[in-house]
Amino acid sequence: MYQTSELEINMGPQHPATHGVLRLVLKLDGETIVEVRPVIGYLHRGVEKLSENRGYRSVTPLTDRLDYCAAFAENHSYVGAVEKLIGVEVPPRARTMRVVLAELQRITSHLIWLATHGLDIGAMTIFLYAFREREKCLDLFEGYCGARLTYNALRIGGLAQEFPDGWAVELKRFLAELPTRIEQYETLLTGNRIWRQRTEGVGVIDAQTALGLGLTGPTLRGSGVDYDVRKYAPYENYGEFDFDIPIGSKGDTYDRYLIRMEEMRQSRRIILQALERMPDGPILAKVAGRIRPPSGAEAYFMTESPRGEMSVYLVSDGSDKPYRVRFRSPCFNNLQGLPALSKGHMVADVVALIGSIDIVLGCVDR
Amino acid sequence: MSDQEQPKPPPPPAPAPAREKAPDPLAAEVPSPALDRLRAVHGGAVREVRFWAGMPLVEVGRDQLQAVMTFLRDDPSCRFDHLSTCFATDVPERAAEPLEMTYCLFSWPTRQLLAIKVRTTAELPIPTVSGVWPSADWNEREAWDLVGIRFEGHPNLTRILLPDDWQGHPLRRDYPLEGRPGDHKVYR
Amino acid sequence: MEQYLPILGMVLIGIGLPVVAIVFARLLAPHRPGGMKGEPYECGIEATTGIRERMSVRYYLIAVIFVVFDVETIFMFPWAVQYRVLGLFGLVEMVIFIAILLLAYFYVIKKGALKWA
Amino acid sequence: MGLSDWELPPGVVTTTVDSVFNWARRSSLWPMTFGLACCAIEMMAAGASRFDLDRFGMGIFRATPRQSDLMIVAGSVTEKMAPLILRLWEQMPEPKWCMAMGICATSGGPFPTYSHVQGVDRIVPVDVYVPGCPPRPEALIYGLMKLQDKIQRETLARKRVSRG
Repeated sequence: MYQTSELEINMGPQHPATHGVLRLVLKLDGETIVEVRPVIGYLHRGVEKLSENRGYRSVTPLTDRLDYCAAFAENHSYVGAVEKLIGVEVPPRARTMRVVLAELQRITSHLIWLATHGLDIGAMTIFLYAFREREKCLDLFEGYCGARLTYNALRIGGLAQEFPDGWAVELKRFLAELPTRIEQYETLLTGNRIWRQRTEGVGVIDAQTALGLGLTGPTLRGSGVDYDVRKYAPYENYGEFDFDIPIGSKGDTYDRYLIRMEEMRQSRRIILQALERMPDGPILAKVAGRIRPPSGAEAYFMTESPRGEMSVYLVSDGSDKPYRVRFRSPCFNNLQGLPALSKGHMVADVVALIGSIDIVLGCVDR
Repeated sequence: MSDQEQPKPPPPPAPAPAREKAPDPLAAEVPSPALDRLRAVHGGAVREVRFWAGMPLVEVGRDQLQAVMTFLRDDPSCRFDHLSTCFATDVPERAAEPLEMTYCLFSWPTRQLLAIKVRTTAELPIPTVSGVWPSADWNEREAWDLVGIRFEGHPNLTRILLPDDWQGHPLRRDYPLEGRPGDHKVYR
Repeated sequence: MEQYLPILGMVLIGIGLPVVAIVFARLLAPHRPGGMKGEPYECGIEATTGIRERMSVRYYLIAVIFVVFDVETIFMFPWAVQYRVLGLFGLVEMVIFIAILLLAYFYVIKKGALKWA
Repeated sequence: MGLSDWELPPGVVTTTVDSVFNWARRSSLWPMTFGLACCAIEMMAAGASRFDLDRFGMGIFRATPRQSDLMIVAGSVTEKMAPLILRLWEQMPEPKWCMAMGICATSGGPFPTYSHVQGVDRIVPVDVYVPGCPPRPEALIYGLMKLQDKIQRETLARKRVSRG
């Protein structure tokens, strides 16, 4: 027919739908995408170099600012790595409290994912609804550790402080009304024809390519692979609670949406079980004042953050500063899969895809 | 492996303790079927094995890296289908091969964790692993960008995190934290 | 003569508003062109391709089809306002009008002008 | 040929015109969506239903610099992002204001590293600095109110000292 020249356009760092400073160089033939080239690094603050110049304990505040939508998960993976490095045994009460806070963080992070994912596709009300619930979660976190976003609530060997009294009651009240809220979102979206047309069949990826690309978390589980660090490499005491891992069938954006909605319900189940079986006892193990692991010691601790497998690799050289800290970020690999996901789709589908792989640029660029 | 191998510390030797310290329980050897399979099939490639906190750290020769990695992914008893991450470290104390690349593998089906290390210099390129796991593509670009390890056969080895006209590799030990004079440009 | 006054008033307002807005804006608003302000905006990046890029013809097709059906709805307004007065005659007239455009709509769908890929 | 270029002598005429202009500009400051890092999440929370920036007429986050009057630099500014911020600032029509939200934008914050610009005022002239890491939505709203006071004090008459 007729041959039009390919338009190369920047879905640049300053864009309402790129969830931060991500730049996509799109090569377009009309509306259809010929090629997507993500350009990252606009938020590279050199945290890994910075944490090589600090003591083991003072790196934790930096980890809040990496994945700022799920700061607790980042804290958890770093503190877990240090505990594994120096072989500290976390008391059982602290472990259960960590599970409660980690799952509450998953709900909070999925709420902001739902808000921005819906807003990108055009559902304005879901943005305001999800933020209303998220404010309640932030009040709970603020009640516990005083900060809305950057908690720094963990200490090497346990937790900073006990749950304030009345906090668990407040948490139970929030969890009691959560299912009705999730129903509200689902009535808005799941049956909505526009939502289904924008998400079904968009960004289909099969299990094999997803595994090869190192995708993890709901992005991988959308393709029917039930890999979840909480089940396959259980840490803290996830083994004691029974919860199931939702997996998708077709591996498209609609499956990933259903998975994350189901994960919120599963997180609620875990928190309720954890609150019942909360053992009492100390919440902080005895750890030496100056942490000086022997040189040549290396540890790798994997956790399941709301976005995927988030892990930290620590190398020690005998001094009290980590010799090398590596933050394995789920969004880095999930974003690497974006070109494979968006082959042959239209520009509007890339917007839905960025929301579907749920990336946070602080965690990508470190 | 009857006698307990004294773990040779690659980074700077810790101040020699006055009396011979009992080997740290964390460095105890952990039975790892994948490691035994690897030793059986690719014994030649394995240079040195250490353990810490239950994770085997295996140093592998640079040339056999490709073969070892394909074996680890395809061998039915290892099945490392997930390259969790691979990153570079600058260890200037070892003047012979200062740069070190660590590949962190996790096998979902067999639930095993394994760290493979390869040592090289700034000039000697390491064969790329993005053929075995496509997820290594960006990790290796970041290793080139921040530490300056070259990768042979990499589809697009350019800077990924720093601006394209950046000079130097920040994660080198001699690179100052707050940046060299030319890094911060003046706008106003 | 009087019944034409409201129309005159509406025309005056219709023309007056934009003229007043533009003139006052030109007179009173600060006007400092220059620097990178003139460059095309591309999410903060220097624009590599110019603005006058050859666009695919599909955009034009969809735009024209939209205009056709938009004008159709505009023609419905006077009928909707005087619905009672026009009565059956107006209804039949409008049904014919809509039927013709519906025919055009199915023709457009069959020709696949709306399908993008 | 803006009114401020008319070199009007300060007097009763300009003060009344000032109050009308400043009232109009102050009560509909359209911010540009320019979230860089964690502060962007707090900016979204400020724009959402609980802290609601719409009460100040600022709820409409414009995506393009062409239609926005206020650039809230919310988050860390890196060397790679610096020329872009300058271009976006230049592409905004006058009158425009800039607000540095969070200590990363104010002075480099917790990241004294090679790739981090130690404060966005090295790139663009900043009108209001909001401390905090991230600042709470209330702090952001307080900063915006401070900016409104600053706009209220601006004058179109001949400037005694030229604005930078």
